[in-house]
Amino acid sequence: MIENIPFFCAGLLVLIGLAVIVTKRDLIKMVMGLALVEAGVNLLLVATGYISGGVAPIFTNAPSTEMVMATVQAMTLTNIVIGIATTALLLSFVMVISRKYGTRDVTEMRRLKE
Amino acid sequence: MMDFIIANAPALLIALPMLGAFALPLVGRLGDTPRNAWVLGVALITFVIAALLAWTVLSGGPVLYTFGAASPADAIPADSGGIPIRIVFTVDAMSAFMAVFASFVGLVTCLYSVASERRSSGKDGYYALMLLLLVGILGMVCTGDLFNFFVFLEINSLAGAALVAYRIDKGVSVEAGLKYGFLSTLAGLMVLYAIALLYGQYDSLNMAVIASRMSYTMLDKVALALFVAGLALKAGAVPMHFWTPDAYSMAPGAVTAFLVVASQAGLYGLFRILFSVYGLTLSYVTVGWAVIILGVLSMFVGVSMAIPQKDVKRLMAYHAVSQSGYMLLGVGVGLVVLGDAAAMDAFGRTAMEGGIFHIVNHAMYKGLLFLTAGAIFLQTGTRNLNKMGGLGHSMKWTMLFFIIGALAIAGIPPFNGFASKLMIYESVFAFSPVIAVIAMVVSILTLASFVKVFHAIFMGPEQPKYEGVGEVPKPMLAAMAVLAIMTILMGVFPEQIVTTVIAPAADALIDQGAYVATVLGGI
Amino acid sequence: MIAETLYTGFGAWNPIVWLIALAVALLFAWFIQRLGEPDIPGEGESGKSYISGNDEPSPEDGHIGGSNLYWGFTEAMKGYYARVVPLHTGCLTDYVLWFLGTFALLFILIGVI
Amino acid sequence: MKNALRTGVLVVCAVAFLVAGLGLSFGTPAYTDMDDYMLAHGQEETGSNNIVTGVVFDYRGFDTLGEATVLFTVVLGAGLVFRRLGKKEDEYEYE
Amino acid sequence: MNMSNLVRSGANILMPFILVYGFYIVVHGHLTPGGGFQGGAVIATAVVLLMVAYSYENVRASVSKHVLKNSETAGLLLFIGTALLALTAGLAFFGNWLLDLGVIFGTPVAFGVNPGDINTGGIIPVLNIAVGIEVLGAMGLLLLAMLGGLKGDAE
Repeated sequence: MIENIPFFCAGLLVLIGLAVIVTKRDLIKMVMGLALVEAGVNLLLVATGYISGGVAPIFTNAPSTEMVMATVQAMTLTNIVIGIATTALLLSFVMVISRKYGTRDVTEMRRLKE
Repeated sequence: MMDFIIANAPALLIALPMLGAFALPLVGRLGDTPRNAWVLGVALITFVIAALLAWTVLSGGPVLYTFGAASPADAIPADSGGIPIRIVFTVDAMSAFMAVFASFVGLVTCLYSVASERRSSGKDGYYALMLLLLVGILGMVCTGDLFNFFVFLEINSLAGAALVAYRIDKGVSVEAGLKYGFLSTLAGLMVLYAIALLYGQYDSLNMAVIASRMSYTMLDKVALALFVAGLALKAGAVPMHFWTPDAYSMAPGAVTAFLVVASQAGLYGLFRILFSVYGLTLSYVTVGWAVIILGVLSMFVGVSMAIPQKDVKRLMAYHAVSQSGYMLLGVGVGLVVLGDAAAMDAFGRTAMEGGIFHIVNHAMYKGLLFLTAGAIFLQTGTRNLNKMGGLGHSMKWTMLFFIIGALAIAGIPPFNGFASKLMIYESVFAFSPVIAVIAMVVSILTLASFVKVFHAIFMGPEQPKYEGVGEVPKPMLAAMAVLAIMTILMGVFPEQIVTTVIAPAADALIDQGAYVATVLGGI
Repeated sequence: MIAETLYTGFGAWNPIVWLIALAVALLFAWFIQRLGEPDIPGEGESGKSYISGNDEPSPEDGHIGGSNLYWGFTEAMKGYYARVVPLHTGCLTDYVLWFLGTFALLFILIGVI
Repeated sequence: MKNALRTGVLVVCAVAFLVAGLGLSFGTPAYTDMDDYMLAHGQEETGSNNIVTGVVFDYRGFDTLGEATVLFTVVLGAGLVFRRLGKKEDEYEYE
Repeated sequence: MNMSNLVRSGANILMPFILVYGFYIVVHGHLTPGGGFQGGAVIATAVVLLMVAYSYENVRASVSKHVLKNSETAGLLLFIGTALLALTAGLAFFGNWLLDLGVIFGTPVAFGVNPGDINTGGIIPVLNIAVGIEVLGAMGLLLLAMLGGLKGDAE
């Protein structure tokens, strides 16, 4: 139970991100919430691949051959880049919206409704 | 050469449109005509490869493609203990069917864009994003690897969001793009969370391996809920459909027609997860009813929200929500009776075939309708139904195509919507008469609302403010004509299509054991 | 290639038969219309169109806009629309909340029950 | 009312997301066969001492291509929203 | 607006080190922690450093958008081209067709802990360099596009 703290932290991080998304009204903060969710998912991914006593899976001058799983690390790497890309695109959208609408408030961003 | 292409078709299917998109900034410097020729050529070759792949799959069974292996067919290395290590594309009948019509719609929408976007700036980016959206859809439907599925889901979402925002339009398009991008990214992250949960338990990303190890623990249930919610959002099912009218109404016409296919790729992912990964281990009655409820809600709320709309593309977007309800309903009925062989033979298989047939029919006629709406918008500069009128005098071809699409979506014979809806009605009636009656009422309301659109746009005396309005350019008419011909052909020859394409696709979904055996070699 | 009959397990649907029936019906319609054709008045005062006894209105007024068409329907379903339309707030936060709510319901449905 | 609903939804989500900590065991995963294969054969099959790079560019190289494509997509998208609209490109009236 | 002289000379001195370090990370991706993405991102921070030290206008004048765009396209085409060449070598897409060829990239590696050689890995170093070029171009373009959007001069 207590040794599973990384998984709880990942879930908590996702949850904090979701709470930020649904409570904050500033669009930039909402995008930050999305980045938090993303960080939580990355943490969960990396934590699932840990093997007790393992070292990083790099054989160059490795201290031992007991290594953690490599696939999740590659997946996390991929997801980090995807996350950066997503955040950049959404922030570009927010910039255009804040210039054209004159506000970053999500409750003002409602020209499309019903 | 031919053998080479057939042997590597799954890789070329992704690599060629990708290469086309990557080279577009270079080709775009040569000018408009070379770029259009390049884009159309790439889309055409992609379609041809998809057709070849589908022919291979339908004649010779599912195709495996292992990326990076010495030979594409050996998914399982010698001493790995019988599990695939690399990314494996598992193209069975369902995937091949989705790939063929997705690349077909991609080709048609690119043809349409040549004329409809001729005055826009930033066309290099536009066409590159169209090809990337095609890449995303094709990757999603072909892959047999969960993380690969997520990567293509992100390509699909981001390319879609960027295309929705293409017409900046005082920021309103960008608002729609932000909503679409934000929600699909969030859904994608939820899907990735579910993938991480599955990986943590089974140490595999291959769908077949996970299916063979699936023990339906609590974590699998959480992952299933995440998958269903995330992919149903991507498909636009009702309590999460809000992005659909926003994004569809603000995107350019060709993009909207293509986004319909993009959201159906999400639907495909949902079916693949439910049937091939979880299969009989999940509590299929509960989940099946959840899918049916999502479908019925989508059908009813979608169509009832469509009726009072004033914006023609928004109205059609709500119809898109309503029509995807039919697909969820058909496949949901199949899921409920998954473990009951007698009921499956009696009506479950027909319901699933109807639902899957409706996917392709919907892509055809809804694509056609969105293209006509784009044509009208291009010529009049408004989407407001109250301001239009009398266009039937000046846009006769567009009117003809609109009539075909509207009759097809309402399920009027002899167009294709009727065939799939008939299959859904009759099989669902055997399952639960109440739901079948709701489905029919929704169909009637659909017809009613398209009568309104038809009246408001085309009927009435010729309006003086639209005196200069003429017919749209030839490539746009050609694109619409191709879709209209497909709509009629699929309505007149439904039995051929159902037996050759749809029934194998439904069987591929139902038979989880065959899917697992394709990859793991019948262990 | 002749279209085969689509069997749904309960009924059948053959488009060719349907098309032939449609052609016959159109033939009848044309025949009936032809019977009345000599009675249509030509140009001039007797051929002028009237709407409810008034002169034909100008093109702008003569066209009934889209949103007026199903006024009766939306009026009858007022209770439904008054509830459903306001749900489409257009606010991104609400969209996310609906997504999370659906996930929560699905989780309770799948995981707990 | 709305606040209560929001809190309820978040609480249920909390339960769902924290369940992961109860079902998985940190440090001792149930299955390790795919990654064991990669650690044992990665050096010979990919020629890379860094197994993570071996996975990123060889075993799962196709994902990396997709990831590069995502970056390309985003650059295109950002370029499009910040582009200068053409003279003939009328801004349409919404509504 | 330019920063103070101190910041500018600091940036000038740091610049080559950042570039060399980024390049090191890229080409040693198959031996040590790092790889194309990380190295490309490090090199892209050099652009950020320039922007901090000098003003956006000066940087835009010296760092051409065309160069960045070309490097992005070139990186992507090199990446997918390398992967496609595996098809002509008779392997599947993304097959490691340079592995164990004995030429510059192709020395075999035995299992176990070893100090590592740079000329191993087959196509992996090639792909690393391709991704490094692509990420450098893409990050630079993103920064320029977003800063340009901030200044309000649309492209």
